[in-house]
Amino acid sequence: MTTTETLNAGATAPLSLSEQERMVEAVLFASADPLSLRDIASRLPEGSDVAEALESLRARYESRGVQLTRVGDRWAFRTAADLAFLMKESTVEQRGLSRAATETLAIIAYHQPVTRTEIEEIRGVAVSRGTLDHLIELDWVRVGRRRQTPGRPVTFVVTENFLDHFGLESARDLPGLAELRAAGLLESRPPGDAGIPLQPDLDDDLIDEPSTEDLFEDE
Amino acid sequence: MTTTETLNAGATAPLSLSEQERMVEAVLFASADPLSLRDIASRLPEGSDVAEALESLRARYESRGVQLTRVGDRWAFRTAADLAFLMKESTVEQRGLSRAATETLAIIAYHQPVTRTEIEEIRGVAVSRGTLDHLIELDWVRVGRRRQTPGRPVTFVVTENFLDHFGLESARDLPGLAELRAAGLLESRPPGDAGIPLQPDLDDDLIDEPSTEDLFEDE
Amino acid sequence: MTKVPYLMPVPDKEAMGETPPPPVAESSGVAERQAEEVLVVDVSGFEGPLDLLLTLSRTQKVDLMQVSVLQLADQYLAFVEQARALRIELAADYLVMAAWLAFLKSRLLLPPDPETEGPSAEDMAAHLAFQLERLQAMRESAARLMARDRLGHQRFPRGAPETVTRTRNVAWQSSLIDLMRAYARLRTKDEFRPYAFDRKNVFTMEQALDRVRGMIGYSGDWTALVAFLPDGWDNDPERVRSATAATFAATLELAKQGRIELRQTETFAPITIRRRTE
Repeated sequence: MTTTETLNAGATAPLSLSEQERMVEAVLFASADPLSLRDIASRLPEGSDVAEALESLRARYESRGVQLTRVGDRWAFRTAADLAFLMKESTVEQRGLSRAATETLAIIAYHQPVTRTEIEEIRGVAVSRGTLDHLIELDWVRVGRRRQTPGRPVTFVVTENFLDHFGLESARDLPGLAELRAAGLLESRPPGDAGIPLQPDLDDDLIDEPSTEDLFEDE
Repeated sequence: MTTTETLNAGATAPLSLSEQERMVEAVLFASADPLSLRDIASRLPEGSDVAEALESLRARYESRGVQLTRVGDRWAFRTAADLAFLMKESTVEQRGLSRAATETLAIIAYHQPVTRTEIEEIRGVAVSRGTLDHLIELDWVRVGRRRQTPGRPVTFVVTENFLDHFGLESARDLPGLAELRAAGLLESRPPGDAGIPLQPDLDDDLIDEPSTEDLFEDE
Repeated sequence: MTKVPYLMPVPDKEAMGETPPPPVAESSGVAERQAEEVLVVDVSGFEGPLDLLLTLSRTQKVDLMQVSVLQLADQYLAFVEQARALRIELAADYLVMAAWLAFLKSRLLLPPDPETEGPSAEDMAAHLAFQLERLQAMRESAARLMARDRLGHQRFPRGAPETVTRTRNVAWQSSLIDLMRAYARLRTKDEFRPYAFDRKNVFTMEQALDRVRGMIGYSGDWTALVAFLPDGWDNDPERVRSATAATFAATLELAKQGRIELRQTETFAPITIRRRTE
């Protein structure tokens, strides 16, 4: 493949190959896009052998941190493949769960297996799809068995990974309400009536099917 | 100048200098803006000697089409100036600076840190707000420390971007700086002269405080 | 009107100090008018009195160090005169400079007065020369600066910088205590709901009224009040209490309306009711 736009022949003195190489190097470096032989030749003085300069330049950069690479029929400098990791800056950011996610997770942990409707009744607000997805993505929650009630809703249960992360042997190890209170987490005075179960247990209204049998089914 | 963030010593196997050089090369090639030693070191494996790698890299590119240039405390690859004629297509058409702007820029560069009043004294005319704004917008000039004189006027200094634009390693490399200083032209008055301010509004205190000591104080 | 060369157009170019003022055209009516027009432009073209002085000093064709300040003062004052004659409005700082130069000139011409305080006329002249030289030096420096190999003009940065991809790995954190707190919050939240009476075991008076009204039509005879209690409200003491109270209140209301009669034979005896007959 030979080059050189024949705009006007032989006006300039022939350039040394190394000088041509420098020129190709500069042109490619400064270009925003990969350049074809023709593009480069149109910038260089007449009589330049761009193909040869490119070959020599490619060899020069062979084992360097950047390499002269061919992209289709165009040429560009690119970071050496083995150094690609330098172009990535990975940071680990510690981020807390949103309140919605924490509450949903707590409900699932304490009441599992629990349907979405039940979660919503306990929280008093709708559970967004994103919240559950997020917990599932974190592998802290997974879909359990379907509830044998009309509509056969899916239930949610916590995972092994959840137990791992929270340092629990089983979901039964979750402290009960009495312990929460003892720990000062329930700061308000104890509710007067029997409305609050100490151990995961659901209101009659919430569960048509008594849930005790399948509590912690997965252990 | 020593380098390497001493975050945590010797966790990784020491890299060969040539490998470090490749990495610095890749990192600098990838960036359009000059990077500081610290920037580079933060991307490289621990224990790398960035300063040495830079020196070796600079020598390697000495006569190439692109060159490793120093800009203040930062480093960048730039095309060799002698190849400018190849780059016509890349040239950004920049609106010419006004005479007031170029003069003001020169005064700031050569007299920095310099107050507005001092600039006005040298030019014998008020500096319009727009002129300084324009230079600041170009990121060639920035506000420096306040002068510890009555009124605590702000001073102006040139930026690293200025150095990069004009191809200067540091403000010390300004053309003709030594001669100007030797001729006493960077002082606010001729040696031993009691001088008369041309600007009627000039504060004596400002002039009495010779600005020579803090020339280029920021280096 | 005398023509002075420095009233001619002054090039306002970056190449300062390189172009001498063009030669004066021979005066004719037209040329004079043109010169006058040009003068207007020129005055605004000067970057202040110091710039004007610098331009004037070039006509002396000497090194700035050797410039004759006296001569310069004359040139400047002539310029100002000329401008006045042409009714050109000069900015105040030009006039201040003119006054100062007139003063300097008189000091330079008179023998030094030993009584005078402050700098000598020679010092003042030297300082003016210094200021001119310094301005000239800055102009040259500016020109040299602009003639350097500038980025984007002669030197170029990498045209296709590779962006550093920042991958941000988020490690989601939650602790057992967070979980417990959240659950505790949920479980105690009921206590803070707006107060509402728990009506589970309450039989309201409205319900009782409806019931008694409905039933009374069928019983013309004295009937015990407890017979009016609804089904399912006669076992649980709490419910019995509520239903009895409500039903009693309902009968009182109906009695008041004159629709029924109540009777109790003795204290704590069962209350019986019957429909009132007109």
